[in-house]
Amino acid sequence: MKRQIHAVLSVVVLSGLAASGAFAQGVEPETLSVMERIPEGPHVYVMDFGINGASPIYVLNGDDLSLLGSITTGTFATMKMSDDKSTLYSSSAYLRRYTYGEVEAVIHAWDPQTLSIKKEFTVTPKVAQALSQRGTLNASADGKYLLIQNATPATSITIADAVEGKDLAEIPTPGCWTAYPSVEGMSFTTLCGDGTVAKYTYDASGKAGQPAKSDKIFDADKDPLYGDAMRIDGKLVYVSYGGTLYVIDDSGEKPTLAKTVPFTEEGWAPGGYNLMAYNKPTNTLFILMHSEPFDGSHKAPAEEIWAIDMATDKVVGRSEAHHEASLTVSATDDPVVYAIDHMGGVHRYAVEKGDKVTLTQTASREGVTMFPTIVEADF
Amino acid sequence: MKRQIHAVLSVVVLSGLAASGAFAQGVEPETLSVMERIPEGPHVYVMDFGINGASPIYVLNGDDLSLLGSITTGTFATMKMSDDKSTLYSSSAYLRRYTYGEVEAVIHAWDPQTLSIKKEFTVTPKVAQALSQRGTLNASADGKYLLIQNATPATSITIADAVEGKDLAEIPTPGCWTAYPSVEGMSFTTLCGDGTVAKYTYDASGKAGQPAKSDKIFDADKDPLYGDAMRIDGKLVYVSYGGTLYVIDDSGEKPTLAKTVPFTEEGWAPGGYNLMAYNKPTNTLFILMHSEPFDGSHKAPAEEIWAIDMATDKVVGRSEAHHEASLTVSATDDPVVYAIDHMGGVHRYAVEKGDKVTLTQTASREGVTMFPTIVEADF
Amino acid sequence: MSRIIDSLLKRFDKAVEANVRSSARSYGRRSFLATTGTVLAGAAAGLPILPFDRRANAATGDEAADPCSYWRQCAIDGFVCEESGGSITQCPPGTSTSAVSWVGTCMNPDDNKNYLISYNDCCGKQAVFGATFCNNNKGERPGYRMGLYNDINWCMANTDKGYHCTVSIVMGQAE
Amino acid sequence: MSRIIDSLLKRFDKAVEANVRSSARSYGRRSFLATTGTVLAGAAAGLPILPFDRRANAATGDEAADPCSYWRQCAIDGFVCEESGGSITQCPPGTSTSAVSWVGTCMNPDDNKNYLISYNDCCGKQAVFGATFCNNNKGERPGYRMGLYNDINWCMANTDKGYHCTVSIVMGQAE
Repeated sequence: MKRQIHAVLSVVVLSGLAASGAFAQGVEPETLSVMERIPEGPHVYVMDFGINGASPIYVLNGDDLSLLGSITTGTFATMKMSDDKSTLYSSSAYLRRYTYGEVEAVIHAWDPQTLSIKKEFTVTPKVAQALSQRGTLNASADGKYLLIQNATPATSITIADAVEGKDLAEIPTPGCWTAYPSVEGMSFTTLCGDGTVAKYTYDASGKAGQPAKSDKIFDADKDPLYGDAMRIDGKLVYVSYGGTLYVIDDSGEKPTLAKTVPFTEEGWAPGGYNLMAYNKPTNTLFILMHSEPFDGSHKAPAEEIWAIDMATDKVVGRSEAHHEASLTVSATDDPVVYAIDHMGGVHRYAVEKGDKVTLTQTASREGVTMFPTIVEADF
Repeated sequence: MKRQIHAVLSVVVLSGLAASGAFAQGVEPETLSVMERIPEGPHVYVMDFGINGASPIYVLNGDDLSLLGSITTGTFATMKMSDDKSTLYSSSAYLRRYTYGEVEAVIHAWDPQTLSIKKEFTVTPKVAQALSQRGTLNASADGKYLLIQNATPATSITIADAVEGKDLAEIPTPGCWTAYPSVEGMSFTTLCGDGTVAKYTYDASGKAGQPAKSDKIFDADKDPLYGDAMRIDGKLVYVSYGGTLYVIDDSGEKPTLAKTVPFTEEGWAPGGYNLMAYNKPTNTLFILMHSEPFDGSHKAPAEEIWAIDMATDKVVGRSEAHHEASLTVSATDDPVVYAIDHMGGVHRYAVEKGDKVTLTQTASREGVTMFPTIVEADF
Repeated sequence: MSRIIDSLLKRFDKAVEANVRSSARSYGRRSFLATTGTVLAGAAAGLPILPFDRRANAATGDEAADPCSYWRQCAIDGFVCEESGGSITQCPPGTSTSAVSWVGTCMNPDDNKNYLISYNDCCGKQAVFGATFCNNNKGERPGYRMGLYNDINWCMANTDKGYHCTVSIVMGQAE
Repeated sequence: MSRIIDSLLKRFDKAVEANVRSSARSYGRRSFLATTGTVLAGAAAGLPILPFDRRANAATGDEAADPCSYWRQCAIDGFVCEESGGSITQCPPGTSTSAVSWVGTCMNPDDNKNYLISYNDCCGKQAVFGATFCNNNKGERPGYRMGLYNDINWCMANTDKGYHCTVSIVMGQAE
């Protein structure tokens, strides 16, 4: 069919071509092709959240933030870069009539260098149609399973086989939200509205028994925890609206509160969506902060990015931000921070290490997206 | 299921309610509802063409252009108001993965007052994924059949049963484009690249035999005709890039050229997409015009709207335009013209009748759409 | 061209308006506006934080026209239905009301009482180009308190799940 | 906020740029710009109509950066691939080239010769936010001359029909 069409249209084209000898004099005929991959180097992936229709992921040069390509996912999407940076997972909804009709919830495994599909499969359409966040799509430590947040609005977690590309089972997690995989084994940890942290262990079929619940460790009324969490030194680190880190040891049977780290000062609080980023080589946690907090300001864009030394639990740097609401950091010895602002811009910060940690904006690009929600790097 | 969910969440809500006695003192509890229909009165329908994802239709108050509601169609959509104004038809494509995957071409019959679906059915996915235009979606004079343009890129017309809501048959129309229904009977007329006009007659099963082709009546190289056409006094009126009306009599077996009407003057030419509008009570044709035309300016936004008296074939008015590329006119004795500019704005013009026809902009609203392509009125 | 800009400004500025107020205070109005544009003037000028009565501020022009500032919108996150063909309590024609909703507790400055507000999404059509998007978060919590969570599509339990706009219904006084 | 505006201005101004030039001439630059915004200045300032050599106008700044003005774009209608991750002859990674295309005949000001240009769409992904949309129409015809028609999705014959961006390939000299 395609061959036929080419033939038909060629007639139009060729009949207008001059004798081939003329080619030599002017512009040479060119060949149409597709770029095989984005150029080598550091890359940043910014999701443009689609409330209606597609959620594109824009792929940028990690140095100058120029556009290198894009990936298209469905509505209400989120994404997660695999630990080995070889796969960018996305989860999104496709509505048969775009704004109504049957819903397919689709998991994509993308090649982050060729921007092509490695795997695509559907899971239960119960998948939460929520703003992109780290806790709603995760991979197990060995990369074999995906943990996907559902909401109908009753909450549950889907366990999917990342290798085979199939939905395995649904684990009810009533009153809880997010799922972060344990450091080893087939378990995940979730945050519950009653102030506990629950650990679920699943088997190879994706099924789980009763969770192991922690004691009450936070107060969702007085100082709620964000769903965002970082895995630091084997522990899960959450942050509260008021500015306290909650360090959870979920390595044992039942999660426990290892410690709390109140790190802020009067008049400042964390703010944003995916508001923390942890760099392991420097053992530094970066967090978006705003001043004069009030009830409802917990998603406020950042005025400063604070750096916390996780060895000493001290704030070791406060740098000017540019109204970002989400960020990430590279895994390199010299950390590079990428942060996205509420108005569609992307910001790159170099990090000066030492007793005092300073972030300096080295590149920024405006208008990259309409509604950026989550950012990943591949280095 | 819904009932259950209501029950679950009601607990959250009701537990926080004060004693019912307190209601009397402050704001009374309210009830959630859905508006049954848009307010009575004249309405305008503006399509926001979706290259990716949905093509919304914004429904405006015909007097002040305020927004009254919307309709959502798929990608590459067009629309057509039925002659009796009781149904707004749309044709659009739904891609299973929004930007790739299986395509469904869907015909919707919308209630233009309740903005709800009266009928929805699929037709062959060959439907042309073209910019919204009058010639690619039409209804037969009796309203029983729909004529839908296909392109693969080979061209054909789908005949669909508008009453039963089903695809009947595909009629090959090689080298031709658009389909306008005949005034009576089961025929349509299409414009062909060889300079002819072809008339196809179909039966109740949607099948057609060989077309009746006119003599060569226009030159697609030297002065091509737009696909836009108006039904005026039983004839089909096309316009050329250079500014000549071609009046086609397609009432007989074979279409013939009744006359040509060169109406422009040096330095002026028609421009736009759906660039003509005809008001029957005043027998006036309105057309979008721009100055200093060149090869490629045939879609240029309008600097003026010209009025042509179809009784005398004379230009009887030239009025200032506002960069519009498409327009329509009411069917009322006092014509009201609605035109849409390339930047998303909508303009309303009152028409002063008489020997000299003058359009005066009485309302305009900016930023109604992203990419407006076609406009309809319901009066 | 200004049309598209105005429309988008309107749509997105309101969304970040509540969020940027603290930034504005911190950096000073002038530098802030220099960074983010000029139309936030009214909102960023140090006027009271939500909730406050839209009517009481009628004299201030821009503020009065800002639907995000209306007291009952203290925990809204979405496009307002009154600019989408509906009203503050009515979904636009041809949509359906969300079967589930989230709840806010907002203070009415007229009587200094707290009211429970049900934020329902209207479902089955696309969001309206140019409608104001409000993003206020008083009392908002992550999904572990689902009934207070606003970063999720509340059309999720409907047959037609497309998100259109959000209405705000007074359910009664809070304790 | 200026970020979104700039981006959208960029995206849509280029699309109407060719179209509005004649308007600009007619109404005068000042009043025209007052109506439609300020960023069209370079394009609307009475510079030559397409095609003209982008390189030859390098000194004029804005004009030089306008991909729609490049001579081979005389009949393009779409987002340019060189701002979508590709180049003027290469589709971005992960897309597919359209199996069919439309053709323009554009004059190269370097040698004053006419060339046949194949405009192919790249398919299977969404259009890029902020990419420039060009809408030039030299020699364009309605669908009855399908190979010259540009108001249609040329991904129509591909397996994956989503429209992403457009490349412009020199096929050879025209007679």
